[in-house]
Amino acid sequence: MGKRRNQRVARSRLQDWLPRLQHPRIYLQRHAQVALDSLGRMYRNPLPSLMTAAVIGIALALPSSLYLLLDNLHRMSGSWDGQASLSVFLKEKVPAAQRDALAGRIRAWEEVASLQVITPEQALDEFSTHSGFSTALEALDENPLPAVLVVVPQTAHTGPAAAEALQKKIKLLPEVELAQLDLAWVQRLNAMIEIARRGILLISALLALAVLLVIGNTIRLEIQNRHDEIVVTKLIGATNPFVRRPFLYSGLWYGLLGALLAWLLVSAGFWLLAEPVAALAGLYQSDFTLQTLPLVTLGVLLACGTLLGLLGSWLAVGRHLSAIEPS
Amino acid sequence: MGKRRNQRVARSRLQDWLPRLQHPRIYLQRHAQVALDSLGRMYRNPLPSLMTAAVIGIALALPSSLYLLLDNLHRMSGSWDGQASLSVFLKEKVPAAQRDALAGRIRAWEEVASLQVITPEQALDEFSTHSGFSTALEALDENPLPAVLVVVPQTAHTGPAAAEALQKKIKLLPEVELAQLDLAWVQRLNAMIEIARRGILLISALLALAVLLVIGNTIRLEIQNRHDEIVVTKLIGATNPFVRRPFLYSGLWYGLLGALLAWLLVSAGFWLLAEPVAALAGLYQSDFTLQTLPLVTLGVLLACGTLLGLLGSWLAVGRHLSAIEPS
Amino acid sequence: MIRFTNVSKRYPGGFEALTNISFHMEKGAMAFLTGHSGAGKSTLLKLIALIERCTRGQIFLDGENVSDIHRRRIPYIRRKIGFIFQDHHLLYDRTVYDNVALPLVIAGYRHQDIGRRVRAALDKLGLLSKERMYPITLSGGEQQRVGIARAVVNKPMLLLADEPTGNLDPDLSREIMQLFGLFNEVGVSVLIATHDVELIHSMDYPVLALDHGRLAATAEDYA
Amino acid sequence: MIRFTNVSKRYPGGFEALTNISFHMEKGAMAFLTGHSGAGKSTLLKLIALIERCTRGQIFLDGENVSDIHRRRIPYIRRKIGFIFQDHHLLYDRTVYDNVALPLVIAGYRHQDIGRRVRAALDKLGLLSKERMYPITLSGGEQQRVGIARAVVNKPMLLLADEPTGNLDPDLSREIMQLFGLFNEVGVSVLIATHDVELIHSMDYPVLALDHGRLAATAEDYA
Ligand SMILES: Nc1ncnc2c1ncn2[C@@H]1O[C@H](COP(=O)(O)OP(=O)(O)OP(=O)(O)O)[C@@H](O)[C@H]1O
Ligand SMILES: Nc1ncnc2c1ncn2[C@@H]1O[C@H](COP(=O)(O)OP(=O)(O)OP(=O)(O)O)[C@@H](O)[C@H]1O
Ligand SMILES: [Mg+2]
Ligand SMILES: [Mg+2]
Repeated sequence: MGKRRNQRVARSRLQDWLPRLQHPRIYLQRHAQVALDSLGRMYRNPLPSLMTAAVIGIALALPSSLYLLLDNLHRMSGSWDGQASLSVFLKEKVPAAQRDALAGRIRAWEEVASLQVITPEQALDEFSTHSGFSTALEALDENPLPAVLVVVPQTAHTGPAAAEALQKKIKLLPEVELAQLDLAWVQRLNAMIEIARRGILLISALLALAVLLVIGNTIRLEIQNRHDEIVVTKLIGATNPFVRRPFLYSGLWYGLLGALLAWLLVSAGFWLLAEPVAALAGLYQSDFTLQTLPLVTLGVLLACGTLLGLLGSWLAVGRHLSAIEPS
Repeated sequence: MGKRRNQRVARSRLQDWLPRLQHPRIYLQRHAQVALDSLGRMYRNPLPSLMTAAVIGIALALPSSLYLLLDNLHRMSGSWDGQASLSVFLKEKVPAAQRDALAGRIRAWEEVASLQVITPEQALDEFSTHSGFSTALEALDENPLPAVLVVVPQTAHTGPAAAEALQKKIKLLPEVELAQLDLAWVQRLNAMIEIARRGILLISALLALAVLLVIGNTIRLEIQNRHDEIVVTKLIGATNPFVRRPFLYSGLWYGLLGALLAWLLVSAGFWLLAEPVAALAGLYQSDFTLQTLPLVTLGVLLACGTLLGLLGSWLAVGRHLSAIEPS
Repeated sequence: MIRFTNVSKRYPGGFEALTNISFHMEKGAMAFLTGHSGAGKSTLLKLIALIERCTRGQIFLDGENVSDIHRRRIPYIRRKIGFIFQDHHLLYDRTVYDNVALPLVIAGYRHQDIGRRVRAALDKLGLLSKERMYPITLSGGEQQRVGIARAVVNKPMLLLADEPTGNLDPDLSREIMQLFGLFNEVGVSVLIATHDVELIHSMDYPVLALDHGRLAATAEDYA
Repeated sequence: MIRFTNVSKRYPGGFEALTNISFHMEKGAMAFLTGHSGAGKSTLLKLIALIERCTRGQIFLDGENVSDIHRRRIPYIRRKIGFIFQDHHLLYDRTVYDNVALPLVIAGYRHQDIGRRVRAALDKLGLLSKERMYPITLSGGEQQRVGIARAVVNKPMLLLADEPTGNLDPDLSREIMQLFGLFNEVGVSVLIATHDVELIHSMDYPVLALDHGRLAATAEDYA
């Protein structure tokens, strides 16, 4: 009895599904139509749709621009990396030839990225122009300054521990009087980037949440709005996927539109910031400019927007659609 | 005829309004009841209401925390103001007594905030510890360094032009060899703060807009949602203010709730940032700590939230309610 | 109470639902409005309640010319009218009690008065036991009676009923009609649109018959 | 077609709307369902269309026991049934055409077929000229006819009508009933809930009479 019933149920289920299997083109056509319908619905109410998309756009634009800023900061700090270097003071009696040979040896080490030789003459020059002690030093008969090798560690070795190891290794060389490690800058930079990173992570998480909430909320209200329509379509034989589909597409469109707006906003923001950044770079005698927006950002934005849109509407639909049953 | 009609209309208008004038207590009672009703409606759908409030909260939290960060940065940069100073190098032959008298004279100028005398001995000490040239300098028989006066201009005079004027004035003194203006820091700081200020203004504007949009959108969808109810109440004699009121109160509550959430978020964010900031301050040998959240922030947040809420719902109500007329 | 002079109503689409209607219904009178489906019965009632505005002619209500009245005055006019809608127009997220109380809340009655009046109205329509229920859980006829209760709860001067017995069985229909008669006896003017010919004939009230938007028989003689 | 065996329906509130109903209506039959307001007519029709689920007893539809059917199967059952609702249940933001086309869209018909079938249904109900209008601009009776067109457009095996003539004038009511008769003649089973006693008596179909949720007379004899 039970088996026969099951068989019958199975058969009738198959019958229900058969049209879909037989006509995949009609099925796809219907999907395309629903997607267009959802878009059309938004197009017919342009202002509210744009409002929702604008909120999503703003929420997506902020973390992306912050991320891009951090990225640029990183590149900028790259030009400061020279600061995270070792100043190696050679003993006064080391002759120029031996000095250059030593420089060549150290430069070949794998933990060294680059090495710059500052001769005593160069050191005096630089010192007098930068320190304001020029007149004082001019009074000296003899150059009191030693030669200096500025050693920049490989990026892999710039961590405080690695840099200190390099310092120790250099100190052991007989020609070296003193090897000074400028760690302060590295630490400061790390601390700053740590703060920025935490801040941006926090903000990104909050804003991704905001996007989810906005889309979820919009879809929820749209569902409530079309409550009667949902009831009626269910009453005349609509399946749950049929009812769900337009809302999922709505969420997708909102996310996509929001992402596009976000891209526009980020572009505008970068354009606005370009001038003061150039001024700042000028002060640092840096040829640093804000990187133009990479196209990959657009891709990432669109992907994130679409996914968040789908996810938000999926959550809203899951929570609210099943609650609507005709009675 | 026209006049009589006008009189009659005026009379009947008065009649319509009379109950309100006669019973102000009932009128206020009704307001309170609508406000509570709106709140109750939100309370009965806690999740969606919280979602909306959360979005508003996030949108309000970001500019406030950024503003607070800038505020703290400003305070922090205050402790760097010493950098925007003049280094006055005295001629080598100036004796100590004359040097101190000069220092006293300059200190008395009104454009000077403070003055620090660095004797040649102190200069040599400091120079050798900071520059890494200690060994080189130890080799010198005589101290080649002049005395230096570090002059900090009054805050009113730290602007580049004023500071330069002070520099010129000092340069004219016969005892002075050289007066160096350390403007770079001032300019860098100004450029950075300019960027930050622009960024925060932009972000604040965007997020205030986002709050308006979110509230406007929520209220709009709520209006659409209660379309039938609005039609029915209008059909049985509800005035426009009567219909409008619950939505305005909804907007107000959303704004208020959002502001409260924003305050919680800002507090949480500050708590999270406290540690890395302390680490950074340690690196600068600064006793700087993040200022605890001032209570006035809460006040400003609540005010902004409420106002934005009311404004958003006002705009939505204005646009959408009048369009709903029974037919 | 109601005076139409050469009233026409053309809907935005261009369809003329009412053409050149003139009649007069005295204060305290009761009359039926009949006609085929689409004849314009609902349109006529909507013109009186200012739900639609006439495109030609003049409408007087309680002596006031309402054909070009200002939008802001409309709510106050509507409060004098109890309207029973063809499609109920109940609020489905409020209880029967709250639905019936709505006109009183809108008019700003005091809490105590509201309770008393609502219960009285529900009692008259045999709905006291359904007070706490939501309209969606009521049968079609019960919903229609809730609509009637709401229309009469604030003792309007004029009662307009659009197909008030469309969903009621014959017994109940007769009862409701008798109820309207009782209202009429205490001075309320009543105008009922219905297609229930049998019912009309069984009661002795004047009949306004509409045919494709034109008046076939008027209540003038009764006035 | 429809078989009820000892079916009872108790609503969540505790009210028992139907008590111990048993009857059988054969495939291709036509019958009326009557009873006072609140007797349980709508409830019985809702049980058949699985809008409400019975609390006791068993319901067979076209040989299939639907009393404990899985939720996912319900839409496919409903597609076999044309339901004319007491309160129309039209979509007010779509044209008459789109409303009538909805069951075909849901069932996944092809574009061309939809147009042909919808126009045929509208034509039968005298609504072809209102095709592009929105339901809100239609008279009560016209809306009811749109609901009927929507119910018959996908040629269901079973037609359930809840008070289909509540808003129609007597002439139109008779026409609509004759239309149901025509459907029945081409093999559609028809069950009509109505309180229009006159109409029932004028037509020669079996009658199921409900009284406070109990069956007073059955169609068994006809089966
Ligand atoms: N808003 C509107 N826009 C355009 N046409 C309309 C509108 N409202 C009604 N009509 C048309 O006006 C005519 C009269 O409508 P009305 O609702 O007054 O009829 P009725 O007499 O109440 O009919 P029923 O008995 O079916 O309710 C109908 O043909 C209808 O299509
Ligand atoms: N969802 C529900 N919850 C609780 N009670 C309900 C619900 N739906 C209907 N009822 C009750 O069940 C009874 C029968 O309702 P039903 O709608 O079946 O009556 P009906 O015969 O269709 O009446 P009418 O002719 O007035 O439409 C009514 O008393 C009604 O109040
Ligand atoms: Mg009508
Ligand atoms: Mg019913």
